[in-house]
Amino acid sequence: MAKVIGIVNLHTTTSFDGLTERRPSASVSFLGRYALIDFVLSNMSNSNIDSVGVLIQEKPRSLFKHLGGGDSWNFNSKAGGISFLYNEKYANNKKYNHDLNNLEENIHIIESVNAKYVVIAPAHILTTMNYDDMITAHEKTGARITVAYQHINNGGETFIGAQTLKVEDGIIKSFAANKGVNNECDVSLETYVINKDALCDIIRDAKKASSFFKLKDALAYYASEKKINAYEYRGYARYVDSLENYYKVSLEFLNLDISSAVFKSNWPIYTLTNDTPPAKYLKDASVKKSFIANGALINGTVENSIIGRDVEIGTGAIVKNSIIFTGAKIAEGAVVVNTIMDKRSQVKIQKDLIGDPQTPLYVKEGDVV
Amino acid sequence: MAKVIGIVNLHTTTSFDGLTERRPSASVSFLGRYALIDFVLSNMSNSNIDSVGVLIQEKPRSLFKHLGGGDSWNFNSKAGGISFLYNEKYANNKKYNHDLNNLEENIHIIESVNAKYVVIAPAHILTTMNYDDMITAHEKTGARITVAYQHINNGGETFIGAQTLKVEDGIIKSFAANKGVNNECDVSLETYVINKDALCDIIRDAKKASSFFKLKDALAYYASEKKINAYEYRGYARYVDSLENYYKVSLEFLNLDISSAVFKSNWPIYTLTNDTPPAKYLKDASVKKSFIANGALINGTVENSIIGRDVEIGTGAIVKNSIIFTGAKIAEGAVVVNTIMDKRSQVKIQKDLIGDPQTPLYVKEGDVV
Amino acid sequence: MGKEIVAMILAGGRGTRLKALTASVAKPAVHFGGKYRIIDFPLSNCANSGIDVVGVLTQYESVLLGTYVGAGTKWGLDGKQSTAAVLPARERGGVGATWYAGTADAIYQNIGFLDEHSPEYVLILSGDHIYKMDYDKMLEAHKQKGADCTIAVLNVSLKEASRFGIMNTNPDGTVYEFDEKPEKPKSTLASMGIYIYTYQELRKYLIEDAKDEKSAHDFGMNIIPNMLADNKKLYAYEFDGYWKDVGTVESLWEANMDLLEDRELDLYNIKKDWKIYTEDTLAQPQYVGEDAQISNSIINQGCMIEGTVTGSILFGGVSVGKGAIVEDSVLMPGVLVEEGSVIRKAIIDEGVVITENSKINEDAGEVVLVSNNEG
Amino acid sequence: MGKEIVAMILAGGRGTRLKALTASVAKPAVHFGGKYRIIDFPLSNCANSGIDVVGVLTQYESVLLGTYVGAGTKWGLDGKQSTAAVLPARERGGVGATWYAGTADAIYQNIGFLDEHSPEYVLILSGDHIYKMDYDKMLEAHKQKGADCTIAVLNVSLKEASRFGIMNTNPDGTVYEFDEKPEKPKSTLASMGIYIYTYQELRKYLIEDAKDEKSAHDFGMNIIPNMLADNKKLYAYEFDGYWKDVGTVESLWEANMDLLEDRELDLYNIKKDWKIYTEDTLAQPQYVGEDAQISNSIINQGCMIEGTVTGSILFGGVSVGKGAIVEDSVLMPGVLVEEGSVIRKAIIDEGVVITENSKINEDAGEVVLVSNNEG
Repeated sequence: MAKVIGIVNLHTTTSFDGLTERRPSASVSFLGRYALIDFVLSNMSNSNIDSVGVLIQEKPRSLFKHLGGGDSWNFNSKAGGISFLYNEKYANNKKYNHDLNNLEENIHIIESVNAKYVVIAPAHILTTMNYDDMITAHEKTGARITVAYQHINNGGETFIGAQTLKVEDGIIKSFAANKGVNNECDVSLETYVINKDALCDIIRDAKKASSFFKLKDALAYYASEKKINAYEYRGYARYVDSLENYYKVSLEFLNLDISSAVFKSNWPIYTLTNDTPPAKYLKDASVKKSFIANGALINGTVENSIIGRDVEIGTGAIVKNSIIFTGAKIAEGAVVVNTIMDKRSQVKIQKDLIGDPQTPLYVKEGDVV
Repeated sequence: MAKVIGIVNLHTTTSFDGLTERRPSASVSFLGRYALIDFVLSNMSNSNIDSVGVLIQEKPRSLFKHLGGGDSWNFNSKAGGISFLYNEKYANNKKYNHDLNNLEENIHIIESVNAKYVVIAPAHILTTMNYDDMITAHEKTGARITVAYQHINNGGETFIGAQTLKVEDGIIKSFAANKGVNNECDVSLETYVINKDALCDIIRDAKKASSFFKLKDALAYYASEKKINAYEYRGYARYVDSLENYYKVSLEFLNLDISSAVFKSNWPIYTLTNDTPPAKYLKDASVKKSFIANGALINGTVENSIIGRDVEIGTGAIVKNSIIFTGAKIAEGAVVVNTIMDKRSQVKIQKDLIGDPQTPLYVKEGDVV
Repeated sequence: MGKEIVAMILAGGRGTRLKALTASVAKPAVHFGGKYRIIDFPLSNCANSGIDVVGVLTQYESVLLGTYVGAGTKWGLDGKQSTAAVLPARERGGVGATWYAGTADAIYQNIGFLDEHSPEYVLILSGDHIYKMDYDKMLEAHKQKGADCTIAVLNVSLKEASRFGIMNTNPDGTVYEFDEKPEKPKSTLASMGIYIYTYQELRKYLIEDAKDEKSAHDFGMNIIPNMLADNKKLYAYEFDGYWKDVGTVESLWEANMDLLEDRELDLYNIKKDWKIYTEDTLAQPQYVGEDAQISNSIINQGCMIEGTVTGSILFGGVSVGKGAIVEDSVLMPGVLVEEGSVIRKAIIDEGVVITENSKINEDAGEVVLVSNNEG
Repeated sequence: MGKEIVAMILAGGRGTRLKALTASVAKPAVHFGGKYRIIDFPLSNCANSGIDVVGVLTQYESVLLGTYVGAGTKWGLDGKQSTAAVLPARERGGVGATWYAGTADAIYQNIGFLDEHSPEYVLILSGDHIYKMDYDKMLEAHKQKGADCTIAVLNVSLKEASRFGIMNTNPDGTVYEFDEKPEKPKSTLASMGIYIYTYQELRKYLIEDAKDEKSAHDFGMNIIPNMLADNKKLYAYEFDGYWKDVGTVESLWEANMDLLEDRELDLYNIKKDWKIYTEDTLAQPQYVGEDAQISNSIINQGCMIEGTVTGSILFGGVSVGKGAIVEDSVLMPGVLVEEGSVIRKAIIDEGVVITENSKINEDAGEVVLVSNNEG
């Protein structure tokens, strides 16, 4: 197989309200153990890509902490590794701080790897895509650019604001924005296989059309004149662009039909590991339909929830339809329903936290309520 | 010994012109193998400090790349480690982006370590200080704050703009700025031992005086009312605040009396290691009084210079009084004098680069001349 | 520049009384506590005590143990100035190929390794004890007393004392006699098999002992009696905490159950300063199904629980099917308990499948071990 | 999910003809090329060929080698899916303690390790050869031919052929005969001791061979002849590049000198795709003094040169004093050459001090070895 560079593209407008106040959506905790970015990184690792660059838009601190040297995702072979691509020049300039400028700023890192293809994928669209298969398809068509898409039948509810695309004979004719009008549509997964030289052309040429063009804008602009190949992906895919969607997609995993489509034995999801003891269930624990991370100490009732690392749930406390982040504490007898509790937050005084089933209540990192 | 947190304070106004355009001074290459920050990090490692936080002011990318997980400085014990303290909130606000605000933003990291003392030291003042000795002195006096200083007799030439201090009976009476008027003076090394609770007090109280107060301003403000202990350090110390000083301090190391005061067998200077083969001297090489890093391929004349990793010096080329950074190439027959060539720059066409002995010529990263 | 102290962990033994559990791994590599291997305890104790050069002496089934210890990364012992070195029995220049003949011989054969680090003190540990201990405090005591050898002891009951090597001490803590498993114990201070020696003293005694053809080359049987005979200063250092030598299937089960009873061994590290480090395996978080009932149990990531689990320790990747009951048991990594099965008071070895509706030790008699290996 | 290929590096031997250089380290750990140890070459070849499970079989002086190989970090082999496992001779369950009796026996004793990774193919390597080779290309050839065993061969001169194991081949590349050091060679294709076996085939032959009490348990002497006798498909894979077995002091010196002559072994990796990885030691950059003269030499960091160095290889931490002359020599780590000394055509072992005005091999006769150890 020709050598491939993976690029994780974190340039996005997704926001999870309070959850992304001090971290990018890519660093947001998921299922009590992962960060959202782990999915795309694991796909790259499992697709045998060993040189990965992460295009960082903003708030790099939590990303650096999570990613470290890339060891957790098996990118530490001498031949590869993980690089942080950060556009310091434009970090404070919203309009110019886009993926193409970031790529241009860091072009020597891409040029220094002797690769034929570049795979670009976002962190906020969760998939278990095998990029190796996509590259094989790309090679067969002889196209310079291939875009992955999925056919969905609930476009009125999800992928709102994402790109839809019109495909004819495997070629993309045009892109448009999903305004939620049609349920049946083909949505872009913002996942691309691009010949390295074609990417360099785009980086150079796009600004001739507009200096504000992002990669997806450039592709939409080129679709009419250049051949962009379409690749249909039929596996698990979710668009996580808001706090509501984050909450919904998280709890959906409690349905084993869905989570077992993601947790496949031949497709490990890698993440940063921690020195945490196993979860401990005390005498009064009662847990149903939930994910429980290590280090949790549980002596209350937990239902339909996701409990993160080192969470403590006191005697008689009740937690339902909630997502509790690392190190949060729920005092004895408290009731927490439809709530997201961020890292190290505590329920102490106000013992009834009841959120809306669609729009969960959010408790900030470290806050005590 | 009581447990200690080390803080490397990169909040500074030092600038090395082109060298610090895209990297903080702490990341600037030194002696062909180190980064400036390696000195303070090695001091901490050698002083048995295993929890270190780096207060990042700006341009974090190169720092993250260099520091990685802290393995190179022996901070990877399970008990300690290296943390990046970066103030995302004020990153774009020059007046507010100061060390005390950064410490406040990251206070939970300091609080989470069960330590009694905090050692704070900058990267742009090079020393080989044993902080353990300083802590011992601090403990004896019972002070809550100790400031390290050095007595110098060339204050008209160096430490210009740094703080001077007035010491009476081991107590600091006042701070002032070194305007270069007196050669004989006591200059602050901006290196502090502070009781953890005292530091927390300063972080909380300083903004009551002024929200723009940096740590050194706060200490100067307090000096009249609180007891600040002075600790005299008599070893190697250099103030590296400008391109000229950087050049001067670097070449000074070619004097063995000076470099052997720094490279002591019991005080290793740690740095990130690279998989680079040894330097190779070809048949026409002639090298005198120089440091040569690994991977260099030399077939010309080198005198009184510092040659970085993977530098190539062509047949008959002459390099004098110059600092050549990683991966730079000097073509056959070229003459390079009093020049700093940044990473991967090349002398190809314009074969005579002659800088001023006081103010070296600077060739930018990647540029071809 | 020599190290102040180097630790040597004796990890060469099989531990035959653990039966099938050590058919293909050495005893220090046996799983414990839902996530750990026994050797994590001495290694974490070293890391937490600030000891950064550790030799691990291996002989029986050393591959898994050697790979597991690796460069010491799991315990933060892989720094520029730290090392976890695996020291197998081997062929040496001028000596030839020799197996380790006893605990003292194993250290003797690695005098070269010790000399290289030229420590002032050597800490000798067993790779198969479960406890948290600050060796630094023991070293402080050793230095303060100016001892040649300090032996960690546990105050056991008089009844138990006959099962241990007993240190008979003077009022000042010096040892005047060592009784190996005495019928009529004169003291209740049992040796924990943890020694700090002043290295140059130990080195002399090891070299002497190696020359003695009649010696069993054992610390308890030879080195300590020899030192006592020479009137060397031997001190007993009393340890007051949880300590367990898991020599049998029964005691391994008990030690696991102790974790549920909140005895002194606090895996949850409430004091935040003495973590036990181990390998963190790749796994999804544990999933608890709609019909699950779990209480008083420790369960690791990667498990899938749909039945009833009480009073048990479940390692990573264990599945408990609907209607299955697991009580007072230890389920090693990857055990699959199919629907309707009942398991009581058992240790189920790695990878065992308990097929549908099986009953294991249903009456909860003596602890039962189920394994795919032969003992 | 099994691995496609696992590499096994035979690193157990002493290499007696290297005399004092292997007094306390195994031959694969011997220093080479100013910065490397010999075993860096097969390990880097594995890493660069995309082989990520590597077993290193050790027996003689395995501590330094085991610690050096560690978890494989230096070669990027310490990932979640990659491993460098040190496999010492050891005591095993149901077998007892056994040393490695020959190259084939060493692999036989680690069938358990191989079975665990269940590879389709096994690559057998020596830990003491210096070369760069893409094993992936050899594997491609093995698969394409549908071979049971593929043997890498080097086309040597007819004169040299008598020193090697020679493969006599048919025009299609199949091997019909193996001649160990033939007096009258029929071919010039010398075995490089590099084999790819289809694992299940190899496994059968290893088990058979282990039962044969008369066998020397050696690949060249037993396994290959047995396979030939059974008409198995054995292919010769011709390698065209630099390759050296550094068996003697003389050949070790030659291999070092080859680096200066810009032969095919390109440490400077002009093609940027086949780096040789090794340990990077802590050291300041090398300092070249005012009166130094250096040409045609390879010098590692940490050196301090004030004299004349030509045609030489200097490892880290070497000092050459004023007026000293070092010519055509290899100076191992930490060698100190005091003022006025002359060294010609020599290998100076680690840590040796050449005192003021000494003359070593001044007339540049046969290569000389100077060591603190006895050979």
